[in-house]
Amino acid sequence: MKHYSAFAVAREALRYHMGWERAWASPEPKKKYDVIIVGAGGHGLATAYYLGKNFGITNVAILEKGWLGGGNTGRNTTIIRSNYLQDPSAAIYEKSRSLYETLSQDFNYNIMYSPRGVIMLAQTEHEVRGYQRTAHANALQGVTTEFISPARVKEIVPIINLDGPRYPVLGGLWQARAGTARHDAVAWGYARACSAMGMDIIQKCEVTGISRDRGKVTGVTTNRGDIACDKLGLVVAGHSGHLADMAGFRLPIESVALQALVSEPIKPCMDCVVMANTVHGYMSQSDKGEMVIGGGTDGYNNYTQRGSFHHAEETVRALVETFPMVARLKMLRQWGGIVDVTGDRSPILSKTPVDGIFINCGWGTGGFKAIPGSGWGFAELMAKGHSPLCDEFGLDRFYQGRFIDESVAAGVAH
Amino acid sequence: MSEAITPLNGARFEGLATIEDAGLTGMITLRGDLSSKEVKAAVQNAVGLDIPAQRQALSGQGTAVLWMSPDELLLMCPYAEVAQIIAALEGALKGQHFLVANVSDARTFLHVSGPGARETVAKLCPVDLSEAAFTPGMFRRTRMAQVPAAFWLDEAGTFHLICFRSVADYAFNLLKTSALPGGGVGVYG
Amino acid sequence: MLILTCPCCGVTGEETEFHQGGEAHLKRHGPGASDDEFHTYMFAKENPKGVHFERWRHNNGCGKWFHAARDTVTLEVYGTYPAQTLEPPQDIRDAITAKRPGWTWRDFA
Amino acid sequence: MSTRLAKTGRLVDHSRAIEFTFNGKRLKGHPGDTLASALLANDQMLVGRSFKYHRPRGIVASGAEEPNALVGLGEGTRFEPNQRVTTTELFDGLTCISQNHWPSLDFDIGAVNTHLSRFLPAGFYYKMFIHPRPFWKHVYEPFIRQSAGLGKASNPGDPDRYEHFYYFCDVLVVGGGVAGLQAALAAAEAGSKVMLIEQTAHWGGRSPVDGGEVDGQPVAEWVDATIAKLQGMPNVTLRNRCMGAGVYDQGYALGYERVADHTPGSDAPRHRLWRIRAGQIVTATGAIERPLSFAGNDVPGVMLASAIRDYAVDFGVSIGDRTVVVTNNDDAYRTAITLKQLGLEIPVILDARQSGGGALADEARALGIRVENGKGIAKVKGGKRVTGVAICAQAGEGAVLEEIACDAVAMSGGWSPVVHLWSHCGGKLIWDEASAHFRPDPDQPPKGAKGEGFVIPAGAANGAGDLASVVSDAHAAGQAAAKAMGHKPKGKAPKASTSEEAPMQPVWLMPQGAGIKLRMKSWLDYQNDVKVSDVQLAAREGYESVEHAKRYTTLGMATDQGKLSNINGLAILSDALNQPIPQTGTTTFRPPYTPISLSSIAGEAKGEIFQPIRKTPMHGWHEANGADFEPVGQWRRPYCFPKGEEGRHEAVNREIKQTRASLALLDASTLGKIIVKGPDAGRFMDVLYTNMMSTLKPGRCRYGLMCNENGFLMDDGVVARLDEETFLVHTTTGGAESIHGHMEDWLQCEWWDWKVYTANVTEQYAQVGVAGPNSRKVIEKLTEDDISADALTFMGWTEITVAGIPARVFRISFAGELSFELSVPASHGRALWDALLEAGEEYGVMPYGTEAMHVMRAEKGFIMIGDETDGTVIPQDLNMDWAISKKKDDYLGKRAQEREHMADPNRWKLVGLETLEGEVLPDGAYATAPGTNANGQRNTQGRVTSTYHSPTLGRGIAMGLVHHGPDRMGEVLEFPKVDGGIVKAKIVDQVFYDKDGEKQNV
Repeated sequence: MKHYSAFAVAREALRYHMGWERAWASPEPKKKYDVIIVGAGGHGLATAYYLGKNFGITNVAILEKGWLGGGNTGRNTTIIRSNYLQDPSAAIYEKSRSLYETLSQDFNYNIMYSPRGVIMLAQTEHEVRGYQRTAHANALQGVTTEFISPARVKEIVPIINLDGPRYPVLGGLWQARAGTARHDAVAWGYARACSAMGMDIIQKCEVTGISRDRGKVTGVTTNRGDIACDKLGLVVAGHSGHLADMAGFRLPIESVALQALVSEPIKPCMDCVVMANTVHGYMSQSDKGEMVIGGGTDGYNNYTQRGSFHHAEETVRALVETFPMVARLKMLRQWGGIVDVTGDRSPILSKTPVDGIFINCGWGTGGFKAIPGSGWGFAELMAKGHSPLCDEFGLDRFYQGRFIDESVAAGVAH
Repeated sequence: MSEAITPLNGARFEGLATIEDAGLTGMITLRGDLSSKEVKAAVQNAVGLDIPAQRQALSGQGTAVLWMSPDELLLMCPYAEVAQIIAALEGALKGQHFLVANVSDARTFLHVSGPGARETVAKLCPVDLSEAAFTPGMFRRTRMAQVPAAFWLDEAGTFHLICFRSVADYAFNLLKTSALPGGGVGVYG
Repeated sequence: MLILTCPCCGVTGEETEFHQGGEAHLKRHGPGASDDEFHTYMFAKENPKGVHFERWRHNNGCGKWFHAARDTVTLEVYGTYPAQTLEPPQDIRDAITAKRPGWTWRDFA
Repeated sequence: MSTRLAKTGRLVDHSRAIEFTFNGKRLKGHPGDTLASALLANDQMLVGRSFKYHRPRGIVASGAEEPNALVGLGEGTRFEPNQRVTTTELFDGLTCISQNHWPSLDFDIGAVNTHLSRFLPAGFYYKMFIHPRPFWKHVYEPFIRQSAGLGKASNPGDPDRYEHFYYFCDVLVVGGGVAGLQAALAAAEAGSKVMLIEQTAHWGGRSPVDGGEVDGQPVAEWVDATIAKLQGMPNVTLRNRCMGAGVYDQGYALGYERVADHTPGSDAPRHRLWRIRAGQIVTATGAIERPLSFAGNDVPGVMLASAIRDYAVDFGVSIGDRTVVVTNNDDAYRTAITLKQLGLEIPVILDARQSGGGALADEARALGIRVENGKGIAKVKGGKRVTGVAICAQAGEGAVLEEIACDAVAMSGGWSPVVHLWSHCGGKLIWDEASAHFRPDPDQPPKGAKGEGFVIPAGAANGAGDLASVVSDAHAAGQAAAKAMGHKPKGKAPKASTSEEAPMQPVWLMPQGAGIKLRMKSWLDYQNDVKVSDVQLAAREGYESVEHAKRYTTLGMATDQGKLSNINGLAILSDALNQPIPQTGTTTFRPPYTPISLSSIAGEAKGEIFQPIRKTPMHGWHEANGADFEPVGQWRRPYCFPKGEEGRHEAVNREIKQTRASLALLDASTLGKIIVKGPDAGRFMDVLYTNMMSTLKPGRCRYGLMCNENGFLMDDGVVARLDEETFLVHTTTGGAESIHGHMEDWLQCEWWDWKVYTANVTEQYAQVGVAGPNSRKVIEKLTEDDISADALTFMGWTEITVAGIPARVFRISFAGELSFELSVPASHGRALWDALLEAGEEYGVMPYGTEAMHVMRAEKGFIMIGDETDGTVIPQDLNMDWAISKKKDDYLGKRAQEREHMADPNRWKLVGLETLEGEVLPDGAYATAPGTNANGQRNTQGRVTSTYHSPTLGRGIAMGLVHHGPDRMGEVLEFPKVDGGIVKAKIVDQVFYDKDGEKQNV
């Protein structure tokens, strides 16, 4: 694999960039693999990558019905943070965040991780107490956060309106090492690395059936033929319920549309991510200069990658009030993604009733930030049968009533 | 006894439409079997009006009966008469399964009148308010911007609009903003 | 932006007048039920790509709950009907089969 | 140079001049000008800089598709970045500035990038800036961010007004060109209720420029006549300056009306967002001309042929004195002919087609214009403006045959239907080989609520070519829409002129065999600086999906969303992948069609009506008396009532001391109040609450807990039994609506055969908590009725008249003192409040706020929903088994609480916490346990749920959930603080004050 560097770019420039090779191969599927991962989004690719990197398992195929990174990996608002309340969440998200910090170097592919900091605004007394609780929890979890004063918020985000007529800003939970990354690059970087390890990324390959023999998985049927495997990892976000259906079990999830939008690009005016959960909006500025804005999910099951306009409306309303500066900016583009939401709004990384089938889903609106950690833990789960990062996220918790509820600290999981 | 005060205390705004506090009004929630003769009789004798058809409003002299849902009516009457009308209803419905509650103070009651009335309301409610679609006597419960609201139209083209008391200021300011001069849309009225 | 017709008050209104309340026709499992039954009742959702029977409340309207048969992929609404029923009425099922030959009630895995 | 022509300009009023400024330069234009035409009339060819290389950029187009000419418009609070000059109407006093350059438009340091462009190919940043790690955030990224972005947003707030409007129609027609007009007419004549919207200020679209006849009259006259006819129809609404911004599910569409952009400062709302629900939507959105990809096609002065024609005919502006026309189709000849007839020079028409053009070509030759078939442009000469072109054979590799001096280039690569609105909601496209464009696939329209197609394309937007086919296609579309709405179409389409044109020939690269050096100068996306070579690089590197290529190169991701570049880029990608264009497919079209203001989306919701603020009947008094409010749901409740210089803390302490010592009032009106009535009311209350409620006697109150079906504690409050069949349920402030909904849910959907009615009467009553040793005395001053200890015992209620107002009085206590809650009709709430203040004066009465209430309940060890509970807590955790009836075989949440983890003896349980030093435990602090877990996190054994300074006890008190807490009385726990340090606290009983309840039982 050709090494990327400024020098390489300069050298190629002299030959008008004719010498660059493919970032990842495009092979035909083999008859059998040790492991098949369904879904070449961030989580699927990351799982494959760490299967190879940490466990030497490289006879792996990653099947993607569309184009790699084309699901929620390429549709989210790229926020990376780990200031979660509950231990299991904090563990996997912090693992993820720390992996993100060095991902560009691991890959030799710039995913533009930008630790610009994330503020979650506290706009009611209840939120203040909730975030103070989170700050305490984080301190014991090894996650560096602090609860900051309104004045400090203003310092970090000069364009914010602290005393809006409705919800004054009473403080915020600040994670300085949180930030953003270039979402497509994360998928592409993992894909390039997996391909370099000899794994097969097979795009435009849709799984239409899952074959089992005496309660054990034997392979999958696809539009490009049958492919056998010993282990199968389902990592397909919004379509998990559909895949589980093929494997003959049901999941405690529902699929809904989440919306996001961007403004036209403007010169830098905000150097961190701000989340305002009380008024349902969050915003950051991309390197291109667009204000990247996210909001809530539709209230009903939906597999169209569209959302209803009024949700965008609610979000924009909140942000115009919180950041008067954006009032005269324009919405450039609005889109939706399908997210799978579980009974406790926390993900599922678990064995399944079918031997050899593992499922990674239910990230709801919080998937992108978890990609490396999720891949790391899920790879371990698939390779070794259990993983400290995943053990609390099993399907059994819904039977036992052992939920991992993040909404309790008013921290909506975006 | 002290003087009762409406949340808007007589507020009024004149713009494309006139927005005004409709003043103290008696309002009684009646839940029961609207198809039963007992309820029909009780309402008839309480406010002298029939049971309106689905999503209709029947009005009389200072009284009205509004169809709220398949098992609920809202009776409008003079504020001072609420107690006796409730007594009458409860008397008439004795032995029936019903619920009567005084909600006169739980609501704010507004009038939106003038040529701009339809457009003023159509800026806030996701309802077809064209002359053809929304005619006098119809009663509509819906959303006005961010709060629930209900209204009907009288022959004179005045909207009789009800919201919860606590959001009276919000509702008034919404309507006022919608009726600001210069905001005429030019499709209705 | 969906349009729904409330079978209780007859209003045809936009989504913002309504509130979705999850899957319909769930059998409540109370005390005495097994962990499995209770889990299924609470969490194992159908979440189909296709026909979904769901609960809606006309919260910015008559306040009544009702059921809707809606396609989660095309968003087509096959019909709405009162909540006081244990199964979708025949006319709704017929409307669905007309559009999706071979479809039957409770045909999911 | 570009200049104003005296004779033409059908849209401008030559007789009047208006003034505007560009970068401080005072310039003149005419009413009817767009900012674009006015700038060009002043020979302002250079209007901005590109995104990546900061290349000089001039106006390319004449409409919404313009990628280059974006300016900062207006001043101060009305300043707005990235305004497209081609869609900005000129008004007197308009001021604007160009963007994305430093120090100036003419001399831009950033332009150095253009010389480095060879080193900055597509996706270069993925391959660079990787080491050293910290440099990305602190060195590279800031630099990239600075050079990226376009305009600056410096706006401190928006003084303008915005609004929404809900509108319903049978047929919405988008686009006011000939097609839109005919479609609207056809639908209206069939009896449909029609709305026709047009994004510009003018009707007729391109047709008046291109000419032709409809219904025997010149098209311009037909347009006027048709508009007049439509205006006369009661079932038609017309709107110009109103863009079809987006089509959403089930016939929902957004109309973005720019009501006052051209009259700033008027009393009209600036924008109005039409929220239209249409049965059928006809998209008569026209077509957009494509550029040609040749080296230097981005030099200012190189423009779309149709645009140059528009400026000449509509605004009387000539772009150049010598205009070279380059094309692959006949339409561009119209530009040559028009200019020639205006006396301007056309040195040559370069027709890439070997076979050349048809009738129009002959007409051009007849006018003496030199026409070269099979030729193209090898290279455009010039930097900040065109100075000439080098001609080559299209079939070759770019060998220069001849150089021709010119100051403008009119290019045409064919036309693409505007399919955005068709596609927003899932409409599919098919590739039309003959015209080399995508057009709507009639068999796969977006589907509506009934599964029916609800969008119908019309005219050029549907791929129709000449006027005749446009008119007939539009007529059919209008009739089809009306038919779908159950109306009966009548009448035939009017006749319109046809034109015999030679077939166009796709030309995706000029010349065909252009070498890499030329390809690196052939622009696809002008704003984002994406060139032919970039897309080819993407393909080479495996970014083969159209979405990959788009995201890797940023093709089509600029503010124009690729209106000019998408098809050309697609063709280059397909060629590189050596597959047909349809196989490559398009990227997804997303709303809006062109950017719409965020303020228009927010609509009226700003300032005081941003969100509803709920107010109690006493709110006015609180405001007038300096209440320090806190938001609680949509309510604002007084947190405390500071006096003079007093801070929050002092105020709260004073309020508590006064309550405990004498008398204080709480506005408790926000508490939820729900009536539950019917023969089965008791039965229903028993499943609703964990307690046994059916045994409650009329005249008595009982505190109860409500769980959700998942077992978790959801709400609590005092239930009063009004009579045999009737209960009055009090919920928390936040619970009123949700609990009422919860009740109705179970009554309507599960136990619909039970005879129970509910009514939410929360706002009917103003409720005042009268607390303190003197509370009975003050009420007795205001009533004749007997509320003595014997007449009204603890947890009893009765009806009395107080201050002349009929009231319910509940003898309950949350503060732990003798206290009462008075409930009166809301309209009398303020009167009661005033009467109590007056009567209480002798006891030093004062109001207290939510914080004092919280502290006092904590002193008493009462739980607070939202503090002791957080959605993961069950009553058992709070040692409230006493409130869980053992006699009942069912209540909501009972089964859930039997699950393994819920019944686990290791769950954390509620205790009191007393700091050793008397300090206040930090909110939300955790008690640590030895060791760490499998993920290296510190183990914990409990957490603080409420913590306050108790002025009554003069020390910090707290409650918390602790592992085996109740069994560990006296043990000391360690609570680390976030900022270092540890607070030690002893596990104690949760009741800190008046353990035996003597105070409240007097």
